[in-house]
Amino acid sequence: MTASYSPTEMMTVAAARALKNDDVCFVGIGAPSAACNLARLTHAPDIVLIYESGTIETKPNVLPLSIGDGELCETALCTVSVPEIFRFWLQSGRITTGFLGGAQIDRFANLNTTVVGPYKKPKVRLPGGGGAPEIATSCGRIFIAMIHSKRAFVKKLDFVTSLGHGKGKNDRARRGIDTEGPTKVITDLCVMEPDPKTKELTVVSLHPGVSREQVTEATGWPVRFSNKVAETPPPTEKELRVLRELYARTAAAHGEAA
Amino acid sequence: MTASYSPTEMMTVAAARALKNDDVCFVGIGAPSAACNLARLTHAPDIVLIYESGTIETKPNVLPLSIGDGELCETALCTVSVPEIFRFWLQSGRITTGFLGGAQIDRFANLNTTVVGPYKKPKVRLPGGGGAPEIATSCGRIFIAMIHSKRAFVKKLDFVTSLGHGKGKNDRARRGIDTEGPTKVITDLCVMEPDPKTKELTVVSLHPGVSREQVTEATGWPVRFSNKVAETPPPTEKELRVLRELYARTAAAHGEAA
Amino acid sequence: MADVLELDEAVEANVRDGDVVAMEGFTHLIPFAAAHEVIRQKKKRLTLVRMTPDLIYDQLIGMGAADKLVFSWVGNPGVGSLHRFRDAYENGWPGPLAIEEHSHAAMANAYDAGAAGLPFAVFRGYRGAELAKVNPNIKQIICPFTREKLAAVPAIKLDVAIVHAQKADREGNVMFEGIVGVQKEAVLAAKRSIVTVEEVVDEFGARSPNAIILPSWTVGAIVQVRGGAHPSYAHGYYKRDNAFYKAWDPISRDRDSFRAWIDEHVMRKGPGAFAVHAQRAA
Amino acid sequence: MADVLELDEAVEANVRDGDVVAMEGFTHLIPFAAAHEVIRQKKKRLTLVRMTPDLIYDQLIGMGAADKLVFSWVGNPGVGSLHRFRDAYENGWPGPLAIEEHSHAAMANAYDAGAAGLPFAVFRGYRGAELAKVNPNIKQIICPFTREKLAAVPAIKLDVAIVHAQKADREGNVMFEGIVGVQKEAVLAAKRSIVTVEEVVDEFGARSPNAIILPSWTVGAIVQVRGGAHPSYAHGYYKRDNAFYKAWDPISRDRDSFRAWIDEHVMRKGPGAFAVHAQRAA
Repeated sequence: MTASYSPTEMMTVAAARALKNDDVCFVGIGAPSAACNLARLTHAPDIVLIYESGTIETKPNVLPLSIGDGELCETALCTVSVPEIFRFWLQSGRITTGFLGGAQIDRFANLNTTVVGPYKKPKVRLPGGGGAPEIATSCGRIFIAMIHSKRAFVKKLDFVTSLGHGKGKNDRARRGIDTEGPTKVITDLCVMEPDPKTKELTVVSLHPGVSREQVTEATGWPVRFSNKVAETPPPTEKELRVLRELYARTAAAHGEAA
Repeated sequence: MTASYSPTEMMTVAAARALKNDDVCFVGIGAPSAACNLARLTHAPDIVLIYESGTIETKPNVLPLSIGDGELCETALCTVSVPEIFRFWLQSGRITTGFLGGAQIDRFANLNTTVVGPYKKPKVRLPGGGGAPEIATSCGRIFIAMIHSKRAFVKKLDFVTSLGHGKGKNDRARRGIDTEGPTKVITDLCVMEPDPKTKELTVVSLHPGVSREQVTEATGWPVRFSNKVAETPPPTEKELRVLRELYARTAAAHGEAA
Repeated sequence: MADVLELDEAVEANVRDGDVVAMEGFTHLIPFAAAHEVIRQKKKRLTLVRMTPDLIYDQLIGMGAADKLVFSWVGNPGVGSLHRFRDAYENGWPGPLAIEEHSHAAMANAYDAGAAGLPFAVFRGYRGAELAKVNPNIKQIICPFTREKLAAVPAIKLDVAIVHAQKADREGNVMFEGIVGVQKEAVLAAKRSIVTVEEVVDEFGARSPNAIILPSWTVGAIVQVRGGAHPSYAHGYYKRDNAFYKAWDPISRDRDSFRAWIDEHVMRKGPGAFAVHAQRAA
Repeated sequence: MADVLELDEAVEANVRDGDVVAMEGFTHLIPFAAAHEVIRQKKKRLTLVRMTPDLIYDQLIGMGAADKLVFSWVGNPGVGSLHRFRDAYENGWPGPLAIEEHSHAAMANAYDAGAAGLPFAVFRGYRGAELAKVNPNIKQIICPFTREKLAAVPAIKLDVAIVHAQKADREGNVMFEGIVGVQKEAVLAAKRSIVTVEEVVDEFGARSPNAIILPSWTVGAIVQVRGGAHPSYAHGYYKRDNAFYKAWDPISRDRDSFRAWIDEHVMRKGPGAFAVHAQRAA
């Protein structure tokens, strides 16, 4: 028996589970932060979380609203400058896992957080890459967490902010990039992984109660399913409790100032 | 009336006098350290001394034996890493004055601290450049302090460790270097300055009691004298007292450990 | 040597129309009070450089202070878009705004190169990223030893850097602590600089020998402005006002409500108005 | 995660014949105790990398541990030559020694590049200096924006970094303070590392958020060796033994007196012999 939960909670829990206790994780801005901290507060107490603001081994009690909240520094092992975090910590290749999100993703897990429409005359100007272009290629592997919708899971990106598997197959290797790239895309509907050969994203697990049709409907390309599609185990009571407590602490903390 | 003093004391005092209160000085290893600290303890109390060990605005009470003695760190405004000191502080061009010495100097104030004899099969292997090659070109101007002898003031260097005025005239500018280079060479016999046009070192001031012949005798090339050669004012009682106290404190401190 | 000035004097003496200016602070220590003074003095045609433009540049852009924005992530962190930035960039209101866009790694390296006096920065970046196609200031460079292709961007060179720090001492030395971002690099990469601080103390006192300090001779003007980083925060003094960041979204969505807010909170106020924020517990 | 080991285990597990090894420490925190263990274990054919070779490498070279020395200033600081180095380099005793010589700026940048995972370092250096003619690892690179010619050197990549620090905590994190040199860079540029420390503490306790710390997962082995930096020093623990540096000159001038000294103070001793030096007041 598990309590009822929202699709976003399922996504966060599934993302958290993908992380291991010995991971060194570079936490980009947005949703990934919840998943990383949930992992830390459940099955991966020793996971190392690094934020691009320079905070190393941070253990926030509440989720940061911004990537550089005081909470991150106060609970960190140490805090270094921003040039150092990108040079000595990210670029050097010592991060095992990078966590990204985006406004658009394509079938090869390339991401767009730059513009909707043409770059010089966008329909919507998005925030831009931030740390993503280098996170995407410097970390050992990449997890992506995104809400599943046709607007987001698109046939063709308006702009490639950060590289996933490029044009598929061995495109990363061909470009001289020796990191794995995206190995998991976790949505509120399912978990996708790149096909070992083509590198096209393939549904490997559906969240409880989600049908293949729902995923197909929410994906802007003819989405493939792996031969054996599993059902994602639902959030455990502990996972849900810890996640909700984390959100509750966060809400209280962020509402406090005038 | 001044007390009697040694030629080396005269050299150190003359070198100290060349420094100004608003100088930011990069202090290389060796003799320069005494001159810089004498200046700080006499007419230039606000002079900023930076050592390549990373200590910024250090005010040592005793002279360091090595470039990274604890005294330098304990009396510094702050201490940064060695890559930072060479990148943000030296290379960036914010040092007004660099202080160098060497085993050999030529008429254009190029210095050798690398080898006597051929590089691959030296007669004497000297310590090498350390910070000198970049100090020589990155600081606003360079002062050189050296004991005057034919072995040191040579017609041709065995090796150019750090650039002075190269082959003379506008050689520095021709190489794209926009700093002044050596503007003063202070020895135990005299003070030399580069001729404004040819950049050949020229004696501008003789220390009290030193004859032109002595300087000529101690110099490995036909040394030039400026039209008007001054007499270096002898050390004042205060200069001598402060310098000797500094050496006495230093000797006591360095002898202390077992 | 740094001069200790009033904020209006410091901005007047250091910020000129058309300057390349960075107001830095990575979430932490963002110099809002100084930015408000720049708005009050109606500076124009600035090129504004900042990794994460944030509310501080939304306000400057909305008031027409800038011609150009150089950035790597433009938004209200955790909240959404910067509406004044988007209105300027997408609709040209109150004037057109050019952009030069980079990644964080590129800008962090470019600040570092600026502080180091280098003309450019080398890093392993932009691989497979389309920004390199739309920004001519992103080039490739080849390692002369391994032949690896790396990215190169010009060093950031500033006319003025404006930052906020916790403390200055009477000599004009400045001490930073916590998330230090690229502030030290920005000041060292600038011809002129203004540092607002929470307090000017007689002496820093006991501290790590490796404390992060800018010596007075590297700093232009120092101004004490208590609370001067609000709604950003100052480690050890007061917390980030996350609620204000959320409140900014509706304020800035509309041109009139934005102007009304600026009129009330910037034009009719001075730096003293920030002091109230410093009184909230850290 | 760092393992807390005994010194002999740490050296045995991490240092292999033929390795590229750096034992760093810029005057301060030089890992003498670890070097003595390397001598005791008779490691051979090492490439020794260090900005300022100092007594520590004089001892290793004199005992025949090294094939090659990479350095930027080789001497007994403030005292004179390193006689064992010169005897090896000039006379091939006890074996031939190859050298690769740089400037400090080059090596500092090369360590920085190694820590940053770059293949090479760019800096404004070696202008008019003849080293660039005798060292093929010094090349020129042209800024793609300004066309300025700059120097390039390969990044330092190490098999093993060996450094000394003040403290480690029970988790295996390491804290440095004072003149920190290139130690952090060396460890981050190495495949394996050994850090000897003055003490292992339960927790670092109150400290600056910007304290210089190597997280445990970046460190190989940690060994507590009190006094392990002697005759160098440990800020906050004990002073540099300048008298010993001076005494080294006559000891090392002669092959026999050198060997006798090594026999007595290294071969017949263990790391415990360093503790006495930690007892002198800081």
